Parts: sequence; C-alpha cells; structure tokens
Amino acid sequence: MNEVAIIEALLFAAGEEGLTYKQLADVLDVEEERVYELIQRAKDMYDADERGIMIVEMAGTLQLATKKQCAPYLQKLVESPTTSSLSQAALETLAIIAYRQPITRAEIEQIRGVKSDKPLQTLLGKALIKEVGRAEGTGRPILYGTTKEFLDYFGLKTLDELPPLPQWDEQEEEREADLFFERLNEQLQEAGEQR
Amino acid sequence: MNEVAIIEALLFAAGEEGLTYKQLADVLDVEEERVYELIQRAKDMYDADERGIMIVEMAGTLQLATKKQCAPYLQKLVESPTTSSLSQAALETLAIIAYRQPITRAEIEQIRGVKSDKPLQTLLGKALIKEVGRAEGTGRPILYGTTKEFLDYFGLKTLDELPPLPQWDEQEEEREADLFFERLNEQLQEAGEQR
Amino acid sequence: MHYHVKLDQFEGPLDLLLHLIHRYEIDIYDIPVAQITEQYMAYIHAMKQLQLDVASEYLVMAATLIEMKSKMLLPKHEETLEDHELFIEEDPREQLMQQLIEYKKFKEAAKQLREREEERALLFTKPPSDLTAYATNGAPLALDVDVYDMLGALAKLLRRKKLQKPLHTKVARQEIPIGRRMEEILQILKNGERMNFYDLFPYDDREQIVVTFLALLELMKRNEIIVEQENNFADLYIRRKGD
Repeated sequence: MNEVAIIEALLFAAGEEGLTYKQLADVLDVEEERVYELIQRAKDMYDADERGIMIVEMAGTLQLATKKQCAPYLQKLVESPTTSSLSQAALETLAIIAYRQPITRAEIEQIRGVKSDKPLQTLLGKALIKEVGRAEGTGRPILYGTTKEFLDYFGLKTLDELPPLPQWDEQEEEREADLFFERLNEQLQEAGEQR
Repeated sequence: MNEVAIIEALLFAAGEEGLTYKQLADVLDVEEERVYELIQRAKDMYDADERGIMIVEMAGTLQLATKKQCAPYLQKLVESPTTSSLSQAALETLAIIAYRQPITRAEIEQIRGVKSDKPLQTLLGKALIKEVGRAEGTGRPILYGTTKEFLDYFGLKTLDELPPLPQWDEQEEEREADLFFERLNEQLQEAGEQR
Repeated sequence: MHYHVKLDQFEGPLDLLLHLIHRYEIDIYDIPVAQITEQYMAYIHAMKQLQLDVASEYLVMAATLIEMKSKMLLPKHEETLEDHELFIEEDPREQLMQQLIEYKKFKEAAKQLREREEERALLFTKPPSDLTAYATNGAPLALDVDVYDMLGALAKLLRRKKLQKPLHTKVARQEIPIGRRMEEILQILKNGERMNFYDLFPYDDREQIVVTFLALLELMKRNEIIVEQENNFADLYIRRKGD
C-alpha cells in the first residue's frame, strides 16, 4: 500500500482532530523525517487543479480541509450560513491573553480600561482560553492562557505564528467611528428640533 | 474552479451524510448527467495508487470513504497509545449531557446531527454518565446525566463550576428563529394554495 | 429616520480617547489635555442627553482628565526646586499616554485576529470518522482529557457548518428499497470484474448492511450473480453471471 495513500486515509479519518507527524510516523512505522517527505509529496498532489482539498497545519496537527476557492460552493449548501463571529470585546480580550499569557483578569482590565468578566466568560465557554494556574499574591487570582482550540479557530500552527504585536502608527484614520459621530450629531439635532 | 475539485470539496465536507447527485447538480448549476460524468472522472482519479480515499455510492447518495486496504493502518491508529484518549464524538456527547442533563439519546442526536449510541456506550463504560430516569411520553426513553466520577475526573466540586456557555444560547435562539420562519413560510404557502 | 446608536460602539474610555486622538490629529506624545477633556466631556454629555447609560469607567476617566487638566494648569516652579526633584516630577500625561499606546497595540492585534477568523471560516473540515469498528481487541481507551478538551469538542460541534442533508437519505434510512440496491450491485459488477464481498458494504449503518445482504441473496436466487471462494476461510468474491 502506497504511503501517501495511507496518509490520506489516516488524515481523512482523523478529520478536524488532526494527527501529528509523530502519530503518522508511528502508524506507518517510519522515521518522522520520512513523514515530512511524504507530507510534502501529498501537498504537491493536492496542489493539482482537480483537487478540492488540501493539507493544513493547525494547532500542532496536520489536517485535511477544503481549499479556500471552494468556499462559495460550500456556502451554498450550508444549513445555517450565520457563523457567529466573536464580538469586538471578546476579540480584544483574547488578543491581550494571546500575547500576554499567563495573565489575570485585573491585568486585562488594566489594559482595556473596562470590566472584562463577560468577554472572559464568552471565551471560556468557547474553549478559546482556559485557566492555566494561579498568580502569587493576595487572593491568588486565576491566570488565563489560550487553548488548542484557539489555534484551530484562527488557523494557527503554534503560538509562534501569531504576527508580532503591532506598534503605534500615527498615520492611521478611523472612518467607522467618524460615521458614528456623524450619526450622533444628527440625533442630537433631531432631539434639539423636537424640543 | 475545476468542477471535479468542487465535488471533492463538497463530498469531503458533507462527511458521513453524503450528498445526492441532485444536490451536486444544484450547487454546480449543471445538469445531473454532467454530474454523472464528473463523478466518473473523480472515481478514476481516486483509483490512483497514491489515493487513500474513494467515492462510495448508496441509494443515490455519494460520499467519500477510506479505501479498504487502509483498514489495517486505521486499526493501528486506533490502538496507538499516542492517539487521544476519549474520541471527539464521546467528548462532544459528554459535553452535551453535562450542560443539558437530564437528556435523552434522541435529543443528543438532534444536537449532534448523527447517531450517538457508540459514544454513549463508551461514556457509560467509563462511568462518566449514567441513566438518571425515564422521560415522559412514548417509549419512555432513558434520560442520561453525569456521575460523581465525572465531577471527580474533571476536578469539579459541583456542576455549577462548569464554565457557562453563552454561545450555546445564541445558537439555540437562531435555530428557534429559523424554525419559526420556516413554519411561517409553510403557513403562507398553504394559505396561498387555499386561495 | 431613527438611528440606534450603541454605546458599545466604543469598547471603553480608552477606545473613545483613541478615536478623539485620531479624529483631531492629536500627537499622542503631546496631548493637549484641555482640548481632549473638552471633547471627551462633550461625548459624555451627548450620551446622557440621549439617555444612554454611561458606564462608570467613562466617568472615572472623565474625572482623571479633569484632574490632569488642573495639574497642567498649576504653575511650574522649576526655578525654586532642587535639581533632583526636577527629575522626579512627572508629566501627568505620561501614564495615560502609555496606557493608550498599550491598548492601541491590542486593538490592532484584535483586528489581525478578526482577519484570520474570517480566513479560517472559509476552510471546511470534517468531523473525525467513527473508528470504534477498528478497535478489534477492545483495548480500553485511556482517559487523559480535561474539561477544556470537552469544551473544545463542543465548540467544534457548535462551529461545525453542517451541509444540508440529502432528502433521500432520510427516506432511505426508513426503508431502503432492496430492488434499488440490487440494481446498484449489478451496476457495480457490470464490467465483468470480480468484487470482494466486503467491498459491497461501504456503510456501517446496520440497516444498509441488512439491505445489501438481502439484495445479494435475492440476486443469487435469481441466478444473476455468482459467489466464489477459492478455499476455506478465503475472502468471498462476487461476479455477475454470464459475463
């Protein structure tokens, strides 16, 4: 039996759980280096035009996934097209945890300048973060860190793949918020006219 | 985008549910005859030695499956010590029971969208869940709940210590809303026909 | 026309301040405290006028800004101070500036995560296959998961984009017509090839297995197929008769 074929079958069966290089090496009874070669061969095979799937490396595992270009066709068949994305508050909180883990709630709130218990609950419920221990000091507050699911959710191989933390950029503009102010002004004028 | 590739992506994502010729024809916006041709081309492609999966067809439904020759390797994977402990199916099922107990098998299957007797057996075998009673109604189906071992195992004092699941309720609401609109549509159609 | 202005348009006082800084092209390293305080207060008043709840954090920041403004107005006694005290005296804006710069980084990082979230949503994966059938010797599965593994599995389930189920399977599940399965088997064998008996059972579903089995029996009875076995315990092969 061809080794690339076996890898395809194994990755297919493992689905979104994925498999590590080590697991594949164990099952195939070969060195991990050999698996790297085979995965490369498989990747080349999936590059062909008539292939709709590919190998992705996420959360430390190899997985099969559909190619991006196929998304419009898949979306035609999806039962509930509304994939709920994370709220801005949850996303900011998650960004802080991702770059500063392990971190306490108080430290997160210090950076955001607002209470953050709700976004923390959301993130825990979605298994994107977890408790990773307790800080020293009074009350021994909970320390938070990201999970394997976090890597999977954002399609990251490891935490090292997070882009470097952006730096202050003076040239930037924020159009959306300007729109907000325009609307606010309109409302205020309306309110004024009604009086 | 190549049509064979789209078919592969669609069948891959559909998993065990599979898809019909008609569904494929609808998504690709082609005649069913054309789909027959494309499926034949896809089958030829899967015949290659390097492929570990194939198309199987049953009662007009197509799905991807691993080739029979790969079975010994799948078996090795299952028995490998590096393979994750509880299967994802069992973990999903356990989570649903933990948050929704007492719950019947039918309700679990409704949420998961697939048969769940095997994961239930696994969980019963590990004493993580137990029968906690019978539901009212026809057949008086068994109700499942988590055990003391479940709490011990996950280091929880009570069930209240499980993180709340905000997104669960959101999804339920969405589903209810969808259901509502479906019914509304049905009623409107019926009303239209009666006229 | 009524606009529903949400207070959560801004993620808090820092977010609002950042907005003001951009809008009025303010140099973050030299914030004109009087100006920004005025603008900030205008926003707070507007919110109150619209009878929106102003979260306490916004009011705390307002107080901080006003305090800072008054500190800035105090005359500096540089001439009268000892040299070492000169170094100790801090710009009252320093801390706020640092806080804004720090917060801004993560706001940007959140934007990058949003992009990745959207990209990732374009990839469809497949739930793991049920491999219990392959676990022959019934080796008990070890249990080394934690509560987050369980939550992770649930998150994946809820995130899973279900494709519409084919209407056919629902009907087929209840009663798969044996005649249809017989036709399918003949179709598979039409090239005159021998086929391994087990390859005719691609599904684990019990009903499907039973139907396939009954279809094979019926085809044998009708003399349309031949079942061969080379020796005892060898695999069974199916062939179409007359080919």
